[in-house]
Amino acid sequence: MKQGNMLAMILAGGRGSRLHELTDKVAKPAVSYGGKYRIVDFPLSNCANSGINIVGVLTQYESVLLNSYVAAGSRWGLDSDDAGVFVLTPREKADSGLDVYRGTADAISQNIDFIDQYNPEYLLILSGDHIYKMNYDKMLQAHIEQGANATIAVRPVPIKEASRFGIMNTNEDGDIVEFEEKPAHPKSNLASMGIYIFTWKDLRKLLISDMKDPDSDHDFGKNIIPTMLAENKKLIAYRFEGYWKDVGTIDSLWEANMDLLDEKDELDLSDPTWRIYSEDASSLPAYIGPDAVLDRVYLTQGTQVEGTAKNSVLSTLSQVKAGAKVIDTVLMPNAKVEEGATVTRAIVASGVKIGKGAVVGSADSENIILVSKNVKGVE
Amino acid sequence: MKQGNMLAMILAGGRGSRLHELTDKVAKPAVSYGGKYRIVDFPLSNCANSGINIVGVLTQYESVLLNSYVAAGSRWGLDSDDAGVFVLTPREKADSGLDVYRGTADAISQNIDFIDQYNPEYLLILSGDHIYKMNYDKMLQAHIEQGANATIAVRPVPIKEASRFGIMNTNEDGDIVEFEEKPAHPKSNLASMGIYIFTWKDLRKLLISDMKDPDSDHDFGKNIIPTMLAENKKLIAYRFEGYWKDVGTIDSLWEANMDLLDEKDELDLSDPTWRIYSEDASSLPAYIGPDAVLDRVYLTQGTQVEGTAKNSVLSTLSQVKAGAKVIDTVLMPNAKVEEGATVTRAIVASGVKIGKGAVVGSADSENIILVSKNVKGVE
Amino acid sequence: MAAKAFGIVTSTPRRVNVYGLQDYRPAGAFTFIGKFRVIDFPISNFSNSGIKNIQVYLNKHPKALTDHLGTGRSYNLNSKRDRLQLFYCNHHMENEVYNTDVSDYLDNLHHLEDLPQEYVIIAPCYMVYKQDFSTLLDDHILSGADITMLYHRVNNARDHFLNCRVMGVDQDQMVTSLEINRGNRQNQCVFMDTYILKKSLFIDLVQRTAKYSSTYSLSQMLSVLIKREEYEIRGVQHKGFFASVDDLQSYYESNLSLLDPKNARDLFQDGWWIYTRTTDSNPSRIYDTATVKNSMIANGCQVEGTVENSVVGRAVHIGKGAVVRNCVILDHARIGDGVTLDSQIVDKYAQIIRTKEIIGTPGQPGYVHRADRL
Amino acid sequence: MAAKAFGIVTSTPRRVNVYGLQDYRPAGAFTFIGKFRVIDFPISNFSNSGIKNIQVYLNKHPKALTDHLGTGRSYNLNSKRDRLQLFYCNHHMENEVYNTDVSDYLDNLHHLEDLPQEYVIIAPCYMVYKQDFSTLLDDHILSGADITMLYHRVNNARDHFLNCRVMGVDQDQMVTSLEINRGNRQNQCVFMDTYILKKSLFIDLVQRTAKYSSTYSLSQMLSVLIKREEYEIRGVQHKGFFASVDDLQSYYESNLSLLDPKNARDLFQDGWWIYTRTTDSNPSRIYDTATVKNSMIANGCQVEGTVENSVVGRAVHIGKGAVVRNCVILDHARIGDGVTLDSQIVDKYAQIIRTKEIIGTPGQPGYVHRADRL
Repeated sequence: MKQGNMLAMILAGGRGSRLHELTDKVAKPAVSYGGKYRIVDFPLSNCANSGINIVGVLTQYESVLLNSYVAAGSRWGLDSDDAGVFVLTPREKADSGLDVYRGTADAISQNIDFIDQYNPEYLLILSGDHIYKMNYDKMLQAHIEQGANATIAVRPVPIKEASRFGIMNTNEDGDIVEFEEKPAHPKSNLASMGIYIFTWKDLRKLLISDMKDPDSDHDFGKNIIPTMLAENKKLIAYRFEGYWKDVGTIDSLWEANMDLLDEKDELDLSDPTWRIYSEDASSLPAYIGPDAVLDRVYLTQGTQVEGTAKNSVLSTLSQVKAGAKVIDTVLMPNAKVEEGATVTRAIVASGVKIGKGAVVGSADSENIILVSKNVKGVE
Repeated sequence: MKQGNMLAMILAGGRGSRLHELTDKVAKPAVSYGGKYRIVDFPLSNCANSGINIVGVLTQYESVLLNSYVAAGSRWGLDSDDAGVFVLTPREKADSGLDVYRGTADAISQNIDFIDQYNPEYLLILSGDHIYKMNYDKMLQAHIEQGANATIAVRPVPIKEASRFGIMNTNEDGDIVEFEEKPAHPKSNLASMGIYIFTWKDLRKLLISDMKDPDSDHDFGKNIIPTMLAENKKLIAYRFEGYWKDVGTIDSLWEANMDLLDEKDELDLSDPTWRIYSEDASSLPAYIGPDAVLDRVYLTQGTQVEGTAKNSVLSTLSQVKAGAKVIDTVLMPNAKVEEGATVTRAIVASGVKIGKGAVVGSADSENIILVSKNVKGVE
Repeated sequence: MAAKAFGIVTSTPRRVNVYGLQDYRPAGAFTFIGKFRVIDFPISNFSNSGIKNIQVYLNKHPKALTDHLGTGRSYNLNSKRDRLQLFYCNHHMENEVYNTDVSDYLDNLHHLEDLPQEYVIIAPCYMVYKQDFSTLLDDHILSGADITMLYHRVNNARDHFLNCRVMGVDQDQMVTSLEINRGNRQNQCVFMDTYILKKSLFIDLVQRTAKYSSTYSLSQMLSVLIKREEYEIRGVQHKGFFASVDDLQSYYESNLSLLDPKNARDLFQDGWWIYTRTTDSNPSRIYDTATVKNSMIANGCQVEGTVENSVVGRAVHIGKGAVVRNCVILDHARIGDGVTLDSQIVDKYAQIIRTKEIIGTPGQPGYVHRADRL
Repeated sequence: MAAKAFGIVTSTPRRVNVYGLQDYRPAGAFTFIGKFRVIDFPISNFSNSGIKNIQVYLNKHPKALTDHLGTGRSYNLNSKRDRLQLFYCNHHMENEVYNTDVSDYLDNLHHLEDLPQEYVIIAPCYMVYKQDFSTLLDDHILSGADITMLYHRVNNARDHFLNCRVMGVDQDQMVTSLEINRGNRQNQCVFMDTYILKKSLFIDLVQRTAKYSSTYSLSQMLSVLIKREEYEIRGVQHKGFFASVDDLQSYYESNLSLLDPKNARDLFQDGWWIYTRTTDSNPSRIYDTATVKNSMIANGCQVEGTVENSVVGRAVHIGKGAVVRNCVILDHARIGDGVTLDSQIVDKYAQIIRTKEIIGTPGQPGYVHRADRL
């Protein structure tokens, strides 16, 4: 097998409305995570580390920041002459007008010409809002070895939670025999991760007929996979065991950040064999002042701490001023907590300032507070 | 003045329907020219050579090839960490749906957020379908020195043809006092080249009010420039004297190619101080066989000539087989003229094959023939 | 605007001698405040000043800088028109005295002659400061002087800057002398090895120096010419943070001096970015057992112990109960549980596990060799 | 799939001696058929074979190759995981005999040891051929041999390949001997300086060679070891186009041999791209006064005269009435009006204006020096 025969498409279309104001000005995959990363760094770095050269990022919502961000493919080493990251938005064609992506499958269908340009044997479909490290090349090996038409990555979930997921029922060979979306009585605990490898020529045919089907939702889970099962195609489940987190809500985004404070650190971003690439700020290293107090903190370059930070993630160029307290909180890039302010159980959005002496959030709130606008000081 | 305070936007939206089938699968700026170039190489190389780092390419039509092409900013040296070429298509925003660009000005208005990201002092507006070499930095110097709100590049045209152009009437200081689109009785021979420099904060305000104006065509020539004149803003004309060609039709595209055969060669693509950058094929140099006849030919690497080529431009990987004749013709990349075929006064589109012994075009045709489909051989 | 000058970053001169560190890499490649290399500062000065055609001269150990600088992309210097170019000079092993900047330039004279720019700005690879070369150049042209030399006023020259040259400057800002700092006065104008002149004069001087003595550097030649009053040479005073990294003590002090927020603010200003190559390190984790005060911590670290008044480089591990005070710790070092360090420079990949205490003084910091295990 | 091997492109060995050309650049940097450099071929072989971690060893004149190779982007070798790395070796001026590949490897041994790949594939910088290293590696692993050596059968070894080594290969494809070609037979198996072995064995051999003799290359050591039958060493025959650029005659002949479409088709195949750094040259213009037959013309040329059986590099100007036959013309050369050249190699930037005729023979081509004016 020669390298470069699998092309990846990242579905980044969603407005991510459960992330509220965080996605007002940036598409969900461009949302910050873990101090210096953006969510889309994960699938992109996984691609780069898996030896995939061409990655399409499908979006139609607020693509400017995402566009500028991913177009610099050099961040992930995806900028050699035959490699590239391309933002693909809906467009007019010789035979059709400008139209939104009608579903996950339609987003791919509308870009068949893009894919054909590179003539790949296999197509990898990814979601833009999951935090995990995965070697897609190993998944491709399984796909090839077992002669599958489609391979779906699955992970075991506690059986009692299984009814919240798309569940794959497999036979003893690992072949998928049934797919149930949020089954009331799940027969298996293998949840789909929304990661698919298709043999491109098989999928291409299906997409073309799906495009014409007026009753289709043009969705992989609802239409394409059931059609393949109905046609007795070989679909296999590929089990993934490592750290995986959907960061589609404020609470889950906060949790995923907090996981980085854990000494066990299942995600392990320091692994030199599987780096997650991102952009780097031209800033000083993290500066910790003479009177600062740090206790379980994940912090990155450009951070300035002169007050107290506890159980918190401090992102690029965020500041905790003298006398301020940041507890169980994520400060996104450029967030500033002014003198004497206290922030507890919150995500403070990029560039937001918490004024002097202000108090935001509380230790016993049920949900995490998203602070997306400046908070006035108390003087 | 620091470098990087002017950002460029290339209006590449047009489907270029006067170029017929050449733009069926590629946007007009991606059409081939001069053996190894694409039209968009000219504004992009001019930008790179003028020290402009950030270039937006505005398109909504068939952007896939254009996207893959320009996204590799390295071709023009526009890939350092603070530089980039970005394809900007219409997109959904927090407060608006997906909508086509309603005019040249609207295309800029819809991307105000993109421009603001870089906080430029000046904005350069370019068209994607002109062949010329121009130092936009000199034009900016004129704009700054004269304290203009807008500077419009103009070139002198023969006065009897002036009624075909947008004409700028200036006072003795070079200030524009009137703009007439295709005037029946032109008062001046200075035609607008569709190249504008605006002081960004001035333009920004105008664009925002123009967006809301239901009667506006959202066009620079029809709306923005007249509004500025009406408001007594300082608009100046910047005279350009060098080679310039609009390649919007098959005939003019052919002519622009033929100009390269001229020994006078006003365009001078070999000028080491102002290179036009493009992509390079991983091919052999041009190969000329033992029985080939070449007479006034412009040819590039990967070309193979075993027959006769006269007054012609032969593009990357094009072939003229033994006994074939190519006269007064442009072979686009990968075009093949098989044994014994004859092509006269034509543009043969990319990848098109003229079969053995076929005869295409004639020496006395009024217009240039566009051959966009394979021509069967005569056997 | 097309720049009127190109830039030169010189190779490490003979008199720069940083104990230990320099055995492994040239001075320009030294890690600075945890995440930069010293050479990032002159190159960022050029890039921020719009001077995008830059020659970097490499002498010993070229690989360290070649890997770091690459094509100059991190510094926005890889456009097709202008670029960062690396020049390899023959390192004369037969006798160190032959290794001068003049010999570097002579090796590559045709590359210098080919450049279209009228002026050249020369900056050293081993000094850290911020300077807008574009305004300096404009001033130079306006002044009509043949050469503009940059200097910094210091008040501790008796025991600092002893590897530097000091200048005499008269009230008209003309340079009256240039000589090695012999430590005989506290107040001195230290020559920052940074100067501007026409390319034609530069090439003249290079050739003239070579004829004068095969072992003379351009600075040495300038000393002679200043005495002879042959040229109009102007001194311009630099203000703001300035450090010369020319021996172990100055390396140590200049790193720690940036813990002072005033110095840090002076060197790092919005819009005047200091560029460097990314290493894609993850953020650092500070454990509940840690205490960190008045320190800089680069990315990729795990801090379980105490860090005070120190600069900690990338991917350093500081174990439980370890105490690191007044130290400069370089990348990938490992300070074991319960180890106490004071006033130490710990080179890359060193592991201090079994030796439980190493104490120096800020006036005489200790040095732990690269990859040593203690 | 993650590659099991990394690649090494060796520095120019002592015995390669290309008159004139080599005074200005190492063999890998020679222009080949007008638009490539010789080193593009081994590097493209690696890249096309999915072997993306490549070490290139540089000895004399490193700048020519550093500028050309850059970060490896042109070869698709600049990903964050794998990359093209350049290694600078000390060129021993005190005595040429010390300049061996073994000394190069010893200078950079820790870089070799750090690589995660199990196998190493070594290819020379001065030979031109197409080879899928990925299948060669698979075969090597399947065979169970310790070393696989690549050879090419030639039938003109009496007066060609005299700077190469020739191999004995028995019917089981085992290598029985390796020695300098003494020109005593036409039919020979020429060793292509290309071999595969485990990294651990490679490092063993490097260290063993250094102990055996400070002047021995790895090939010389292999000769010894083959005699001793210590290892199982397999020979694999290479088919297709093959050229060794090791003297002026072979440089000349190998360039012109690619005018044969059979050879060109063999070396340049769809999907097996030969990568090189772009120079952004414009296309070439052939004037109405020109006659061009059986030739290759690179970009940027202006041809007003006659060109036959020749290879013409970039931006060459061939004047009116000039006749260029059986020549290899390098970049930016200028052949004046009415000048006749036959069987010449004209180096870069040379201008032949006043000398109106220079005639050699294909068996003994002439050479015109770089930037000379004749």
